Formats: sequence, structure tokens, C-alpha cells
Amino acid sequence: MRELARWGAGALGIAVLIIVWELYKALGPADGLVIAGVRVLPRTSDLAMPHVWDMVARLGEPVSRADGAEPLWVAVASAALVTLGIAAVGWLMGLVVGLVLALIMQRWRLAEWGLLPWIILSQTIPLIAFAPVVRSWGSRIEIGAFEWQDWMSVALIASYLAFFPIAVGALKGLQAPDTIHLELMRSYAVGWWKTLTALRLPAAVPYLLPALRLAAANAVIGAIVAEVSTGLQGGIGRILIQYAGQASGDPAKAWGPIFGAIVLGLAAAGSIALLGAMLGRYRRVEVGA
Amino acid sequence: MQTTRVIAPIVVGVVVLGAWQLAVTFGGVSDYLLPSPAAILGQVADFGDSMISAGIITGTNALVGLVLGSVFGILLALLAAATRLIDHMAAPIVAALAVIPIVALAPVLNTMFGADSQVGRQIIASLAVFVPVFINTLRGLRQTLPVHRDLMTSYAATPRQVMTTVTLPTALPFVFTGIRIGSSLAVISALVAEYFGGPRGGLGGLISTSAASSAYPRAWAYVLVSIIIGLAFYLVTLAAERVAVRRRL
Amino acid sequence: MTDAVVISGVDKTFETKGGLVHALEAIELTVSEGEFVSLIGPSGCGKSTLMRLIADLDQPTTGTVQVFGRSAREARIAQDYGIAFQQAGLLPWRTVAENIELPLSLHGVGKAAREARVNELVGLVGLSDFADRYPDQLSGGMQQRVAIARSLAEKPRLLLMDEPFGALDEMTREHMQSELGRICAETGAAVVFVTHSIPEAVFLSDRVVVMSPRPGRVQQIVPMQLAATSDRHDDMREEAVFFEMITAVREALHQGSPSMVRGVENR
Amino acid sequence: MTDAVVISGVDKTFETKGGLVHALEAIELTVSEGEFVSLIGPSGCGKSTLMRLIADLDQPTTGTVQVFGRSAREARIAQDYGIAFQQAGLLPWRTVAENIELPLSLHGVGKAAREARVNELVGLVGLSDFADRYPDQLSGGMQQRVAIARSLAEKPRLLLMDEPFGALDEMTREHMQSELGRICAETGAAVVFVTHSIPEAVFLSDRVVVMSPRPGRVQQIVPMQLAATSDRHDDMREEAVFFEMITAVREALHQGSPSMVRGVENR
Amino acid sequence: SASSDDAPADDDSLTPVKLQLQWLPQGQFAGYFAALDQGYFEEAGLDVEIIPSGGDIVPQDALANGDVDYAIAWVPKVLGSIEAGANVTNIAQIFQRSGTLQVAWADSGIESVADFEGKKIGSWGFGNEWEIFAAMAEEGLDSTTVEIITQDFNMNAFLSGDIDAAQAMTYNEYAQLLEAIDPETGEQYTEEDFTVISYEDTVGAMLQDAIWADTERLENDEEYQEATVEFLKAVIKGWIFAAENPEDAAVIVADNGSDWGASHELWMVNETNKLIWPAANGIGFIDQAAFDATVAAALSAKNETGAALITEEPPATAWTNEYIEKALAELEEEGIDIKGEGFTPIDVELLEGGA
Ligand SMILES: Nc1ncnc2c1ncn2[C@@H]1O[C@H](COP(=O)(O)OP(=O)(O)OP(=O)(O)O)[C@@H](O)[C@H]1O
Ligand SMILES: Nc1ncnc2c1ncn2[C@@H]1O[C@H](COP(=O)(O)OP(=O)(O)OP(=O)(O)O)[C@@H](O)[C@H]1O
Ligand SMILES: Cc1ncc(C[n+]2csc(CCO)c2C)c(N)n1
Ligand SMILES: [Mg+2]
Ligand SMILES: [Mg+2]
Repeated sequence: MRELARWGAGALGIAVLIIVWELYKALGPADGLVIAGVRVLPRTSDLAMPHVWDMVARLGEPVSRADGAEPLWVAVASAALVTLGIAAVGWLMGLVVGLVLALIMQRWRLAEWGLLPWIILSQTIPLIAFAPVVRSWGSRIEIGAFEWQDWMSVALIASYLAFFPIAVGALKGLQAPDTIHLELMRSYAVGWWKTLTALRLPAAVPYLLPALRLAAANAVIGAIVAEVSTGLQGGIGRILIQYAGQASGDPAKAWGPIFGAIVLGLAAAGSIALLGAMLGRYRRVEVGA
Repeated sequence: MQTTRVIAPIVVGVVVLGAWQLAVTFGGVSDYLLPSPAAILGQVADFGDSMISAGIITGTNALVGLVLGSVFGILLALLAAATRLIDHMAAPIVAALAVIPIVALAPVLNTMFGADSQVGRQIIASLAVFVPVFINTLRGLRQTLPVHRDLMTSYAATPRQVMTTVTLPTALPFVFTGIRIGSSLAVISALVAEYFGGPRGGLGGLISTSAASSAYPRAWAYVLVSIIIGLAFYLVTLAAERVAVRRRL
Repeated sequence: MTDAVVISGVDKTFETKGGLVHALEAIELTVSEGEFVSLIGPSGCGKSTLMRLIADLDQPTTGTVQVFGRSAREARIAQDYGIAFQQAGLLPWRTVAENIELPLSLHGVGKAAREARVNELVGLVGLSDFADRYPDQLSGGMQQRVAIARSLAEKPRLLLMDEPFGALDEMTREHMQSELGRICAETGAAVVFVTHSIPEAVFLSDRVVVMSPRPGRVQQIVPMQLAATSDRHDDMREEAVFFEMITAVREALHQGSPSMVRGVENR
Repeated sequence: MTDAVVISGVDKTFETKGGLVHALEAIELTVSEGEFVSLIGPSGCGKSTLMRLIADLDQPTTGTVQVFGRSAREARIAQDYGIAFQQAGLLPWRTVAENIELPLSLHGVGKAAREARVNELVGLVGLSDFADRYPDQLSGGMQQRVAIARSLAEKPRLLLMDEPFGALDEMTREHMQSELGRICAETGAAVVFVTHSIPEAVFLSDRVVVMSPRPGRVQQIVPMQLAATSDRHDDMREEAVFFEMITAVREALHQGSPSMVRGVENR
Repeated sequence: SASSDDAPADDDSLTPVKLQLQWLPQGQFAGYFAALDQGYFEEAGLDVEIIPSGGDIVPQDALANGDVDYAIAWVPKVLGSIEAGANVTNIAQIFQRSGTLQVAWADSGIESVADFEGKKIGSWGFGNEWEIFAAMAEEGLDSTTVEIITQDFNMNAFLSGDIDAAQAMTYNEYAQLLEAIDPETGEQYTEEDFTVISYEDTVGAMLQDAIWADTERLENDEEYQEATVEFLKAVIKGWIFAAENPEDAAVIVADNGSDWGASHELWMVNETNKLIWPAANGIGFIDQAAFDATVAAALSAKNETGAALITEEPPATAWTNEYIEKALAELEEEGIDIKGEGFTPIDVELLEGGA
């Protein structure tokens, strides 16, 4: 019941957003509100703000007028699935890298001091600056039957955004056990490894879950940006720029992949909730993200 | 101990940069794709003026975004903390904002607010800042200890007094955590938004322009400037957070 | 002379997810002016709840609570009482002096008057040298003293204290008890004091109210046959009459819960 | 028969930002097998530090600590002792049974043997019906009992307990003391028990070691003239000899810190 | 694909070749996709993989780094890369003319580059802006007197009035304008609504889509030399196919992942054909005068940071007609028309939204 009210309120929030959009579009000045040369409120033209119903209706219409063209939403959905797959790989890579870094930093204080500032700094480098480098280096990798695929570059770039919250969150989590628990382990005369598996990892779960959720959202964002950046076909990043290119003649179409990207991000982040449900016993004491 | 803490990252940095420089100078890694640190610094020197002016343009956008995003994040969090309905209504919208990539929004906002102004980019930066500030502020506003709340009730304090004496000071460190997280996001977002149109002269545009004609040392020099600005934003907000945590108001 | 607190026919039930919780039942209790009354009883028996009703931090389901002849709500708004909890509940961003003057500044007392009162109070609780410290620079006992000074700031005629020494170690605790006895004697305030400690209740009180396990009822009221509160000092703790009183309260308590069944005490 | 613990000439200093902290000085103490010894003293006098030295959680600056004839380190690695702290320190993601078997599974004890031992232990601490609960579903007293069961899991001949009942309310505490007395009698383990509570120390101990304020020294060792630990029961708390022993320990304590100066107790 | 029946069956005998495009698949690259689809590459003994690019992929870098064997890129951008150290050579100048326009509203009064002064002029950046700077330099204009605004992927900035004149390719963005609806009339815009400045008519004109190869391999790698000639022959045949069958070519491009509407795609192929055909010296032949003009413009233009695209003449290895001449000669022998003198573009009607 309370859950239902929550969803209801959420729906109401979206409804309000739609109403504000349409009301502003109907009543707002065509060229937006310009104060002292700065446009503080947007234009209301169909080009800038398509009607909500046009955006939704466009989803149901075919991508192009070619024979047998699939509906826009199908195109968006299948592109989203491609991106989801790539993002999932990126997320996994980020998970491995993040966990390994966190373990190293937990194990050696000096490593924490030496690495953590750089890990934080790494996130101030814009992705697009090194997307071509990644693709180029990747394309030279060929080990036996394994040949680097372009989507792997995208996954690698996605992992660059994904590893960060995991490294930081996992480190915090691994350092979370109380002294009393650590001393208990010492009193049992067990080493670092057993302390890790019996104590540190389980204790890290409540810190790890929000980090994994953030990483999932980041992986999707990173994958989309990398798709745009490297021009990978098939994913949502690709149709994002493609439809944006068509926005002058078909403004509503460009919103399709935007909605797709949002749903994709929510789905990725939401799937971590599932993981969280499976790890319920480790979350009996919950911590903030 | 304190000195090790400062020296350790510097050592790591020097080792990595040194290895990088050596790899390029002697190791057969082509200077073409991965320019050496020396080459990058050389470009910083050669294009100092344009680095500064580009840094100012992008930095200003980021700063405006940081301020706008923080203000709106805090205000909406105050509303959401006060009214459960607003909280629940905002939830899906905030969740969507948290996962939406800049590349998706940039073209749309440019059309809405005009490609000849910085407003679209500033809004993108503020959206990036809004999410962590809102989430953290809202969490902070809920941290008020029951004992403090009881105390205020026992003083028959007005809602306004409760807000200023207990609720806000308790939330303050959380607000600053949000702003700190938002600070480097603001710089990145403002920069990335430049890839998708608008006035030229910012770091993002110059990175892409340089890269397009393979002037990679110059492109990385602009990246370096962006890192410095991002770091500056981070450190300033971190300092503000430290002060806030220590003394709150 | 009106009584400090008159509780009559009070029942309190909480609605929770697990159903109704009957916390208090048919409470009748009067606290005279200047009297020190302790509430003691097993965990979960409703001591805190009862104190919160007096403070108007919660309202009874049935029955009435009167404080100095008016309703609890009016008394709260009139600032008839001062209150202190188990956690000191100091605002960490305020100094000792600023914490103590908190109620005064909330109620618009002028700066000069505030300063004078704070000076008096830090002296009273023996923290004159610590007025400019922040709470995290104080020991637990010192923090609790600040909280007590704060509860005294507006010279209330009634003090409500919910296990104020619960978080302190036993030796600090004994020391604080003596201090509190002295302070109460000096201010002449009535006190409703919640505690788990029998010696503490005995040492401080004029009367000890022993409550039964949930639903909390007044099981027995044990009057203390000791010197006037103001005359009690540490040596008394080794006197035979002290031990007698302890035994009396102990027995009253155990009478309510004859067999403490293993593993089922309330949290 | 070797003694359980032999401490000789132990000094302990800590290096801190504020300079050297002299925590323990010239400690000499022997605990016989099966003996129950309590450490009592003002906050910060080094009780926990001393216990941590025995447990090899920290090392003395000078002097030696022997446990059952070997070094503290060897004793720890040989799992000669069980330990319990003020906080129960249960792992929240493990059930009661899983918490109790933690040391066993860490040391590679087989599943069947583990189950049998856990069964015994939950029975011993009276939690048979709660084996599958998680710690957050238990009251503080029940959690502490789980911690005690855990400390007993490997049948240690020495139990180290640092204020294990410090976080409990007085009534639960009394109850737990009785339980602990019974369990110790059943297992025959020697116990080093840190506490702040004089009645607790008196009720449980064969000998009470009273320590002086920092730097912690052994001020006086008070032998308890009471029935054997195994024979003590709740009624004893109302007996005259109990109060006498309390007074004896109180006086030993106050002798060490004649004037508790206001506002300077250690945190 | 359509006619691979008669192609050599044995896949292993084919030489693998990677071709890097400079943008997403679209009509601009119709000839390459046609060559692939029609089996011309296979006939030439090549197994060609066409690699599209995105926002940040620089085709000549992919080539210089050895990621690919050939790349399509605009000459001026590559000149910059060559100065930065890329060792690549232009082996075929497919587009003989510049397709860049600057489009203004008909009533804006902007009729020539000189009129840019004080105006907001759109450009894509990404190295596509050099023609503008070069043309402006001739008129004594630079970024201090003209405000340059980066356009994004569409023409909305122009349609909304944010910029006074937009950069547009004849084959793409100009069509986007003609497909858009004029909110005042409810109808599509027409050519009369705009004034169009073609950079081909200015000194800023620079050579555009060319095929680039790895200089070092051209010098040392005999197989690569042979493959290059074969590759060029197949590409030429592809472009001839596109010239003769624009409708089919448009469909082929669409099948290869282009998502434009049919009319827009056809327009693109048709306009691209116009930039290639007729080819006075044969398709792909590099006209030294045109190349020198491009170099001269690249030396003169300075962007807003004061950086010039290049500071010195490119090395002689920057271009060679050796391979295209060979390819053209062999094809001519087969009786194929390599100049397209009779080429006539078709008329394409752009539908709303390019549908
Ligand atoms: N806000 C509330 N909502 C629901 N139940 C409550 C609430 N406050 C108290 N209770 C329940 O009422 C009963 C009495 O609680 P109360 O806190 O007054 O006990 P107490 O005697 O102070 O216990 P303790 O000694 O542990 O402090 C308990 O069972 C408690 O769980
Ligand atoms: N790791 C440490 N580093 C520095 N000083 C320490 C450390 N551990 C303990 N001390 C200091 O040593 C002294 C003794 O501490 P200890 O914890 O043993 O006291 P205690 O008797 O257990 O006190 P309490 O009753 O408060 O638990 C204190 O002054 C304490 O501050
Ligand atoms: C990020 C980005 N890069 C280039 C263009 C422009 N553009 C698209 S196709 C084409 C011709 C060359 O292929 C040009 C110049 C753009 N709109 N966005
Ligand atoms: Mg209570
Ligand atoms: Mg201790």
C-alpha cells in the first residue's frame, strides 16, 4: 500500500513535469525569456521543445519511410540492448579493476597514499580525450585467435568510469570493520586472507552495493559516450548522434534515444537492486552511499 | 608519516611520468599517438595565452553550473525533506537525471537555449552538479538526531529555529560532500558539452580541434589545463567541506 | 503550593507495524515541588515514555498530565521544565558556553544576561575552564555536565532526566550523582529521574517509583529513609541504611518480574 | 600445574602525537588456573591495555607476559584463550550459530564437530531457540551471551573479558553475572575480567585487582571472602558480607584517587 | 550482396584490407559501399572491411598508427597530421571539388565571405573549419572580427537564429534545411529562402575526400603497392556505379547502416556524385594546382588560438598520382569511362524530414 502510494507519487511527479513542459510550451515566449542577453528560459518552438505526445507518438512510428522499417521504439530498444551488453562488460572490468585496486590499497597503506589521489584525479580527465587512443591501441592487440574488437574499446572506456566508485567504495568498505572485529580475528591468529574473506569482504557489501549501482550507471554513460566518440555501430550512442543529426527535419525522433538512454541507465542501476536483494544478509546494517 | 602521505603520490606521479617519457623517448612508443610529457609541457608554454582564455571560458561555465546546480539541489532537497510527496515525486526525475549521459542532452539544450550562448553548457554542468548535491543534502537533512529534535521540542522552538539551530548545521557537511562530488563533474560536463556546439574558445572545442589535425601534444596540453581546473575545483570545495565539518556555521 | 507533576489515569499505546504496543497502563503519580523522584524498572517498561509525556514530547492515549497546575503542553511552551537525556545531545558545532546558552538565545534572552547566566552555570557544574571547548574535546562525564547545565539554564522548577548518567563509567557516575545532589539542593528544583541503577536511585531520591514490565504500571513507590537529599554525601554509600534501601528497591523490582526467564528480556 | 597468566615487570608506554603516554607501570600479577580475577580502576588506568597484553593484541614495552607457561604470542597462536569485549562484536551477517562457530570454521574444524559444539554452546548460554536469528534480532544481553559462547567455542582454559556487560542495563547485567558465574564454574576456565562495577567485580571474583590512575599500577589486590564462585547466587547480593566486600574494594579504589578533581576525569 | 556469383570463390586468397571512413556510413561514401556490395573488391582480390568513425576518430591517425590500410579524409586536416608526424600519402583525390557551403537567410544581407564581419558564423570544428578561416583570411577577417560558433550535428542553431550563416555540406546539411518545415508556412523550406556561399568559389576552397595510404608501405611493401592499385580500381568502379545508379547506391548505403531517410540518402549520393563527376583528368587524379592552392590556404589560415593549420610546405610524399594513374590506365584499357564526361545528375525531391 505504502509502496503503491510511492509509485503513484512518482507518476505524479512525471505528470507534473509533462504538464509544466506543455504549459510552458503553450504560454512561454516563442524565443524564450532573454534577460540581459542571456536566455534563461528556453525557446518554445517545435524544434526546441516538441510536444510530449509527438515524442511519444514518434516512438510508435517507423524509423524511416523505407519499406519494412521497424518502429522507432524497436530500433531504440535493440540499440539499447547492444549498449547494455557492452556496458555490462565494462562494468565487470571496472569491478575487477576497482576491487583489485581497493584490495591493494587496503593491504598496503603506502599504496593507498600513493594511488588514491591519482584515482581521484583520473576522473577529471574527459573521456573523449582518450577514446581514440584506446581504440587505436586496442586495434593492435591480436593474440592468437583473439582479435581486439571495436566494442571492446567501448567497454574499456566504460570501465574507466565504472571502476572509480567501486575502487573508492570497496576501499571504504574493506576498511569498515571495527577494530574490535579485527582484533577478534587477530585473537584467532588468522592471516590477512582469512580476515579478508571472513570479515572484510562481507563487511564491505553495504558500501559496495551503492558503489556498484553508481558504477552501473557510469558504465552505461561511459559506453554511450564511447560509442559516440568512436563511432561504434549498433548501440544507442550511435543512433543518438544519428538522430540528433536528423533533428532539424524530425525533431521528435531525436528524443527516442534520449528516453532509451534513460531507461537503459535505470535498468542497469536497477539490476543492482536485484543483486542487493540476493546479498540481503550482508546488509543488515545499512550505510549511506 | 604526514610527509610520507604527501610524498607517496608524488613519487607515484614522477615514476609514471618518467616511465611515460622514457617509453616515448627510447621505448619505441610513437610520440605521435602518445605525446611525451615534455612535448605536452612545451605546448602549454607555446599556447599559454589560449590555454588561459580557454580555461577561463570552460571554468566559468563550470562555476556557474556548480553554483546553479548546488542552489537548486539544496532548495529542492529542502522541499523534499519537508514534504514526503515532493520527495516521492522528485524521485524518478532525479533517478533519470542521474543516469542521463551529457551527450544525449547537449544537442537538445543547445537548441532550447541557443547555440550562440553558454547557457546550454552551464545548464548541463548544473544538472551534473544537481544530482549529488540533491541526494547528499536530502540525506543530510535526515541526519538530525532524535535527541536534538526532542530538545528543540522541549524548548518550544519555532520551525525556523529548529531549521537554523539543528537541521541545517547537521546537514551542512553532507551538503558540502555533494558539492565536492559535483565540483569535478561540473568541469568535465562543461567541457564535454562544448563538443556538441556553441561558442568556440573553450577547452573542449580546442581539444577536439587540436586532435582533429593530430596536434596531440596540444590536445593533451588542453586536457592538462582541464585537469588542473578540475583539481582546483575539487580542492577548493574540499577545503570548504573541511571547514564546514569542523565548525558548521 | 501546586504539585510539580500530577499524572492521572494515563495510558499510552503505540501503533507499530507489529501491532499495538501497550507501553503504559493506569499511571497515577504525583511529584511535589522540590521532590526528587526516580523511575526504575526493567528495560522497555515505559520509563522514558512516561518522562516524555511529562515533557509533552509525546501525548497520552488516555488520562491527563499536569505540570505546575497546567497542561503539559502549556508547561512546555512556558518552559516550566529543563530536560536532559542519556546522550548529552550537545550540538557539536557549539562550544560549551554556546551549548549552555542555547535555550536562552532561542528564547531571546539578551546577550549580557546570557553571558552572566552561562558564567554561573559553568561554575555550578565545575567547567569554568572549559567554556570555550567544543563537545568533542570533553570526556563523557564533562559532556553530561554541560547537558545538565543547559537543562538548568532557565532556572526551571522541574528537571526531567532520562538516564543522564547511563553512558558513564561507574566511578564517574558516582561522582556525577554527588554533583547532581548538590545542584538540586542549590536550585530547589523538583526532579523526575529515570535510571536503571538501584544505588543511583537510592542515593539521589526522596521516593523511588518501581515500575512493572510492559505494559508499564506503577508497581510500588519506595520512600527513601535517608538524610535529606542535600545532606547526602559519598560516605553514605557505605552506610548500612543505604544497603537496606538498595535491598528494599531490589525486592520491589524482583517482585514484579519474579522469574527473569532466560533470553527473553526486552530490548 | 602452571599458572594461567604470569605477568612480570610489565611497563607499557604509547607514543602519541601529544608525546609518550605511560599506560602501565611495573605490573606484577599471577592468575592461577581456574581462578576468576577482576581488574578494576578509574577510566584510563590501563585495564584494557593490560588485558590486551595478555591476549597479545599489543606488546609490553618492557617485562614479560606468560600464558600457560608460554609467551603470549605462542598462546594466541595456540588458541589458549577466548576473548570477549564490551561490545558483543558479533558479525551482523552471521546467525547466532554461525557467529558462535566462527573460530571453529576459521580453524578448519569439520562441519559435524562444529554443529555439535554450537549446539552445546547455545544450550549453555540459554539461546537454543535463537540459533538461527541474526544479531540485530537479539537484545543486548542476548548478543553478549552469544559473544561469550563464541569465546568459549574452543574450550579455552583462559577467558579474557573486557567489560562484557558494560553496555547492558543493570538488571540484565545482574542476570548475566549469575549466568557467567555458572558457566565459569561449569567450564573451569580461568578468567581475567575487566569491569567498572564494584558489585560486579565482587559478585564474580576470587580476587579483585584494584588499579591506580595512570600510569596504571596494581594498587591493591583484594581477595573476596565469599562462597566459591560456583556457589554464588542472586541472594548473595543482599547479604552483609557482600556489602562488606563492596566497601573493601571501594576503599581500596578511593585510596588511589583520594580527590577526584572536578572536570578532569580521563576519557 | 548483388553479384558475387562470378567472384573468386576462395576466401583465403583474398587480401584483407581495412578502409577507415571519416564519419558514419552515409551517401558521401556511396562509392566504397557500392564497390563492396557489387563485389568489385572481391574481384580485385581484396577482402575489404569498411570502418565507420565517430566524433573523435581521426581517420589519418588510424592509418598512421597502422590500424587500417587506407583512410578517407579531407586534405587540409591530413596536412596538419603530416606536419605532426603522420607518414601518409594522398593516393587518390576522389572529390574534385569542395562541397562546403555557408548558408544564410535570403534576407540576411550576407552575400559573400566579406559580409561575415561582425556576424555569428557557424562551423563544425573538428578540423572542418579551415576553409572558413582561409576564406576569411583573404578578406582580412579572423576570429576577432567574426564570431565563430560550433554547430552540432544538425541545423537547428541556424534555423533558430542563433547563427547568421551555417556551414553546410551540399550533400547533407543543406538538404537538412530543405527538409525542415518553415513554421510560418507549415511547408518545407525552399532554395529561395537561403543565400548560399560556396567555398569552391573562394580562395578558401580546399580539397576534400581523398584516399590516403601508408607512405612507408607504399615505398617498401610490394604487395601493398599492388593491392593499392587494385583497391583504387575497385573504388573507381564503385563510384562509377554510384554515378550510373544513384538510386541503387542509396539503397546500398542504407543497407550498410546509414539511417537517413530515402530521399535524403538519394540526395546525398547525387550531390556527392556532383563533387566527383565529371573528372577532367580521370576520377581520383590529383591536380597539382588544386593541391598547391589547398596548401597555400592551409598556410594562411589561423584559427582563434592563433594556431595555423601548418607552418611549412608538406613533404613531397604528401601525395602521388602514381597509383591512381596506373589504376586509371588499366581501367581505360578495359574501356571504362573514367572521366564521366557525360555525367548528368538526377533531380532529387527532398521529402519532409528527409523521409
Ligand atoms: N515511538 C514508539 N513507537 C512504538 N513503540 C514505542 C515507541 N516508543 C517506545 N515504544 C515502546 O514502548 C515500550 C516502552 O518504551 P520506553 O522507551 O518507554 O521504555 P524504557 O522503560 O525507557 O526502556 P529502557 O530502559 O530500555 O530505556 C517499549 O516496548 C518500546 O518498544
Ligand atoms: N593505542 C593507544 N595509543 C595511545 N594511547 C593509548 C592507546 N591505547 C590506550 N592508550 C592510553 O593508555 C591509557 C590506558 O588506556 P586503557 O584503554 O587501557 O584504559 P582503561 O583502564 O581500559 O580505561 P576505560 O575504563 O576507559 O576502558 C589511556 O590513557 C589511553 O589513552
Ligand atoms: C562531431 C562532428 N564532426 C563532424 C561533423 C560534420 N560533418 C558530418 S559529415 C561531414 C563531412 C565529412 O564527413 C561533416 C563535416 C559533425 N556534424 N559533427
Ligand atoms: Mg528509556
Ligand atoms: Mg577499557
